Amino acid sequence: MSKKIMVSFNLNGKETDVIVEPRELLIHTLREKCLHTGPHIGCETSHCGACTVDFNGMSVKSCTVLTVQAEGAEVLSVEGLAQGGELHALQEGFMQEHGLQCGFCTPGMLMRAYRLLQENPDPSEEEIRYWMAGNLCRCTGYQNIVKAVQYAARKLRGEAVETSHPLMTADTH
Amino acid sequence: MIPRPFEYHAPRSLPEAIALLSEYGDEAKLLAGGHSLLPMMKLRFAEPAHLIDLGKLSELKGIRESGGEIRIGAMTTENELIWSELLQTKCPLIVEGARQISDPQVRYRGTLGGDLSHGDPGNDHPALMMALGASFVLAGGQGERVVPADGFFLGTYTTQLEPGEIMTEIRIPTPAPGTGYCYAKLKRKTGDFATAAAAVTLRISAGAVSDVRIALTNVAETALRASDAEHALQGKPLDDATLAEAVRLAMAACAPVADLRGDAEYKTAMAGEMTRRALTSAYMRALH
Amino acid sequence: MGNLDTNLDRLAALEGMGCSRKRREDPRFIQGKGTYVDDVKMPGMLFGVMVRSPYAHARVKKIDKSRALAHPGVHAVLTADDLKPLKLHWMPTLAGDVQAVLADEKVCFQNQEVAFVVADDRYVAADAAELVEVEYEELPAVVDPLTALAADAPVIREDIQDKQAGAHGARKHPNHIFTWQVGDKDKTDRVFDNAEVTVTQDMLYPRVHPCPLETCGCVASFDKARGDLTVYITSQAPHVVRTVVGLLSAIPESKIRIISPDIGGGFGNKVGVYPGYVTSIVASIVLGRPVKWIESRAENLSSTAFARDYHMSGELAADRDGRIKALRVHVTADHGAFDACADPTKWPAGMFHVCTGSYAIPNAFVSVDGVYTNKFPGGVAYRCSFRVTEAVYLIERMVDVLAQKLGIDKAEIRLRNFIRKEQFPYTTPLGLEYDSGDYEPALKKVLAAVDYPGLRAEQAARRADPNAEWLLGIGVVNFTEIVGAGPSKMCDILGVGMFDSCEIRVHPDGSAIARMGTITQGQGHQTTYAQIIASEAGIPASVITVEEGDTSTAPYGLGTYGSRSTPVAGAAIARASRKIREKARQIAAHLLEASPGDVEFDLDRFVLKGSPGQFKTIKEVAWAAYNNVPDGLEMGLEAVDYYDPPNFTFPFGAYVCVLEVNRYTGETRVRRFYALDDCGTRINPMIIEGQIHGGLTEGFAVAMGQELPYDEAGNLLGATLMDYFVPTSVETPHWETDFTVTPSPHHPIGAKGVAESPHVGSIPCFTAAMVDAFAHLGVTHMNMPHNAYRVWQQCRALGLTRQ
Amino acid sequence: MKVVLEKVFPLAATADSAWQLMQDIEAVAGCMPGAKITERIDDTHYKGTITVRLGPATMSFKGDIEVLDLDPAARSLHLTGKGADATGTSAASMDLVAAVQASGETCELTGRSEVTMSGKAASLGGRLMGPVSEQMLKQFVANFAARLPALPAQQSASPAGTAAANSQPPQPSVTPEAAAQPSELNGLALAWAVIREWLRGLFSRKTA
Repeated sequence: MSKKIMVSFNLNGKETDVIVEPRELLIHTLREKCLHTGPHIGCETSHCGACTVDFNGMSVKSCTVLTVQAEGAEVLSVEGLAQGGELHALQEGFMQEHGLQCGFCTPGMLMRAYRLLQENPDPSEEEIRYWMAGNLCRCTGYQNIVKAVQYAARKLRGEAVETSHPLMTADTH
Repeated sequence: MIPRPFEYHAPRSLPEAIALLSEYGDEAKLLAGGHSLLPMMKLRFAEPAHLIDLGKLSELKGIRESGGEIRIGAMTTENELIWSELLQTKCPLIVEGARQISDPQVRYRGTLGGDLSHGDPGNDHPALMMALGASFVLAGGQGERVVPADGFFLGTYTTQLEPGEIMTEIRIPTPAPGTGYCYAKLKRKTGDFATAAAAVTLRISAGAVSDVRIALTNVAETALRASDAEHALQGKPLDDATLAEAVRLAMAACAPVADLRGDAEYKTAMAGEMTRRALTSAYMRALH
Repeated sequence: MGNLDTNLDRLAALEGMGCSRKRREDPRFIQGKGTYVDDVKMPGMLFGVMVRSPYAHARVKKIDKSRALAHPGVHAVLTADDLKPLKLHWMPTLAGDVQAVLADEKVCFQNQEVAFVVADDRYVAADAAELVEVEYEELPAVVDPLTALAADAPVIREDIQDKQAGAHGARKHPNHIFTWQVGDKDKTDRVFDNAEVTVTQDMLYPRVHPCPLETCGCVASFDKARGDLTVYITSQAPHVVRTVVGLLSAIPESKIRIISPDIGGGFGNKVGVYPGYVTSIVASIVLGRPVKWIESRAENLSSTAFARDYHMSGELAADRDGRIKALRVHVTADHGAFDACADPTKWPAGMFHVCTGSYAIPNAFVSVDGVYTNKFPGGVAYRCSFRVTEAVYLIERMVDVLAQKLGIDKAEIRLRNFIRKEQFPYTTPLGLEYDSGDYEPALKKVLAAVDYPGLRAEQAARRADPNAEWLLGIGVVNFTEIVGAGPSKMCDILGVGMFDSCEIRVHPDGSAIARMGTITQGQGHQTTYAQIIASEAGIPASVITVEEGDTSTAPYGLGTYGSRSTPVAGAAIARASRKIREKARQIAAHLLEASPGDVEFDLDRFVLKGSPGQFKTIKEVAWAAYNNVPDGLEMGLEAVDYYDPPNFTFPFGAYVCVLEVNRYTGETRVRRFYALDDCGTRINPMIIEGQIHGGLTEGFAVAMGQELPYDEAGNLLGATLMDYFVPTSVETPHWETDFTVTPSPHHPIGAKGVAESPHVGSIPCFTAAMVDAFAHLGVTHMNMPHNAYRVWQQCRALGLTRQ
Repeated sequence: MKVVLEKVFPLAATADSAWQLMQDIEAVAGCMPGAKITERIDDTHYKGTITVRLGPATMSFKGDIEVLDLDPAARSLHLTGKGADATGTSAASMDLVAAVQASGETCELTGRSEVTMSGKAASLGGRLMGPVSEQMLKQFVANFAARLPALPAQQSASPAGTAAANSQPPQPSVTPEAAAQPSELNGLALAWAVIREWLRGLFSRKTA
């Protein structure tokens, strides 16, 4: 076993130190050391995108990033998406437009869409489908995910949106 | 899906990286985007004792133009290529090609230099670079050398990169205004390698094709230059007959390996179809 | 009784059946706070990985685990020899066969479980698994089921080599599992002998995999002090798992707690009991520590539960007008190395005998031969009821083949053969009684919506143009599903009847908790079940908590698969709610000082007949139930219902697919897909539409790309998400949905179930459209998957490619 | 995954010298590309390894070699090799029948090989077995020819040159140990193909 290394990065706004073997994958560190189990493992070959987190302003598949590569990085996971008790517009959108079913792909979808909307605040359906193609979903057929992203885009642009879900605040169960 | 243990090195400068590479030699592997090497290590087909991460070498990033050349740092990512206004205006073929590579998350990590150094005939940049007449800057202990893309790829996973060398920059003669271009790729789904793909650049002078370059992806041991097809087109108008002849010659150059994407016959035929598509749309683009 | 507006407000406040209530599951999922099995972390938890066979068929000569055991951090390495004393090296399957938990002297499929390594964490376990040295002696493999019964075929299952009969009757060969026959053979044969027209068509429904995004896994924790076993597990049927574990371990079920937490999709993959579960439980008992096992994607695609793999041969007899007189079918079913098929005990081919479809076919005979091959076991219902996808595929293909032979339009021939509305309940020649249906209006609605005549005209023009690069194909399908297994007189699993259950407790404040024997895997039970209770018992859905998946709290149920939740558990919920309502009526009458006959239920209250101003709300009644009930009535407000359905339900639908095919490359693009579904009473339209989108997308994946190809030595090729086709948002078509409503007469609320219909119906529709693109050139059938390579081969055979 | 190949190669040596060499099992086994005898159990049973390196990938098979038949009359040799890789996830076996026939001055080597792959290797790289076993047979002959005392004034007609692009013509040698080096190089050359396909099949991702 090779010697362990201390790695410091910012996770959802919080300075985080972990001690890992160089071979440890970021997804395992997030899930098992940081206890952030939102990012999921669906394929381990960087096809499914369930492990997607925002990493220094990029959407990355954390199953294919070494934790040691995260030294000094800014990492945002789905757990950090809601701010000050307020759900992110994307989280609202997914609930409002029925953009999820089993929920397993959802954290990855949300984090990918989060970065997409930073880069393109008004994406067409075609653009959403193209720029979300790194995330697999087996339940929804993507149609409502597209709607959910469009909903969030509208809301983030300050346009009116219908919010009929009664549980639109963070942490309600 | 767990890699074997290894030592990790994150050099801060190119000389440091080269020093590490020569120090550990065979035992060391370079880590760029990691989307070929890490999966390989997770399946334990690869077990380098030392991993040298080029991620901190900012000097290997960036896209600029100087002296009629577009110069791209080897660690420039696919998305950076796609979003580059310089490339969109002066070398749109790279943008069109990069957009067809893998998926968005992988394009944030995957790098141009990594794609080329890997020497996989399924990668898309080798053909794109051949079609653009690019050359590569290779840095090693003995200094720098510049080699043309054409001839750089020796076999599957073998290139002219010597042990201890790192690809640092890609140089592309800025395409003349009015150059027609196209990358036509047939794949089973997003994220797949090409069943076959064709990269084309050409110009039209006096109604005839000139300066045409055709390169093919994933239909031989390496990316392939379809020289015979190019010669057949040179100085001719792109009518049905010349197009058919060029396609025939491009197919003749193919020697694909059968896999779940199809047998050799299908892949060869698809190389022909992609060549036809790429030539046709490059021609249309050159006209307008 | 109050003015209209206030009634509407009260109705809205209930959020009952028929409204698109937003999902109560969502808040935890969109915040990353779901709890899936791999999220479960227990103190002292260890991690287990499987050592698997590289060979499809081989003797295990020697296993040396000394190097693995010596590896730091390794706690145990289990092999068959360790399980033998516990009699756990083999386990019963759902189909009456046995399956090796860990290879006992030989392996019968590639990646079969050989040893189980338990270590501190998954990193150490992965390192140690490589150190287990297994010596094999390779044996010839049987990959093609059509050759499995050859006289000289290698014997796969030496453990039962001499058994003359299996769970489903006589075996005629060591690799033969069963022959299952339904219908009147002689009568059917006679009709064929005298038929004006007959057609025959062979077709392969390839081996595919449900591939949920979450793979299978578990966390087993045996508490030595208490003697309790707790297992968190990815199961669509936790109660059945508890019974199986009880049988295997001899631990009383009262000491076993099976918990299906959030499940990341099932689609049939999570019905079975897999070796990894058993070895984890054994390891936990032996080591006295929790043990987690999570399979990798490659393990999932190569060892836990395939679907389909039916080699089908169909025949139709008809008159010259295309009126079908008889259907004859033979199937060779490839069950892999162990018969672990998820089917009701009595029916080794599930409900394949629904294969007469939506048509009034007077005579039919079906014969199915199940065989062993050196492939991994399974045969689960991949987003469908047991073998219904295969059955619907067969009949819909055969009807098209007949239409082409007779030159009759493919929609017209269906209209001519439909079972008519007045014929329901309709008993098929294969013995099923369809509850209700109204096929003709459904099909006509769809044909009008897509301008079917216009499409055919466009197709004719396209066919007339020799330079057309894109061929146009139009698929028409009118399917009938059979779901809601099922009547216990016909359906049981391991002897347990396939009823389902519901238990409702109304609290003093009028809120309630309801528990069921099913388990949601994305269907939204927490949302929709509450809607049923709201409508039936007048308790607002917003104050109803729905709980499933914990065998220590939920009533016994058979679980969620085969679209049985709404048809079976849904009925139990409605009936339990009505029991609540009736007790509430007595309490309300008592409070109103009237007789129960004089109060009537109105949405959320009981009103004194004739005096609308006098009423007691359910909320008021709930409080009274705990302090003021009429003499002789028990306190409290609770109800339990175990529902054994009198029959299956038969949802149906009409689909049209418009497909374009590139003759030079084999590329296809779905131009339009219009899906009309009739699932009876609709509980939540939003969720129904979501289920249909998902089913259509999985159908698209199966038809256009999914396959598990084997080489002749039994090596599974392409078991990664690189090769195994799971479409992304780019490949997935845009779906158009529509509906009609034909309630089930025997279901308490008339609901039939929906989630699987779009999968069952869309797959033959894609094939129909694909074949239709080439029909004018004499093509009657093309086997799936319709990927570009295979389609191009068809084009080349027809001389359509560039020569 | 099984591939059967049969080929005839002209050798620039006399039938007797070829047969002489063929009876030296360790030398013959050493001719198997990338293979190396590690232990001699008896006249007909040996243990050996084959190690393959390609770019970032490495794979190492170890297993048994058995001589099934050595027929002086027909001047033919029949041997099999079976092995598993270090991780126990893949296995490979080869059945080789080699025979020498005189043809005038020189002779012909007839080779029949049957290569079978199982497990991860076959699942992910099996489609390349055809070309690979062809390479294997050619290089077996190339190495074999290289070990023969060449006839004067005449270069070996063995197809060494047709071996994979980067392989070097093996140097003539009499001792297996010395010969192991070039033969392993050839092993690399051909094993390339297999591993390349694993990588391609497995790792959708371009860009290292």
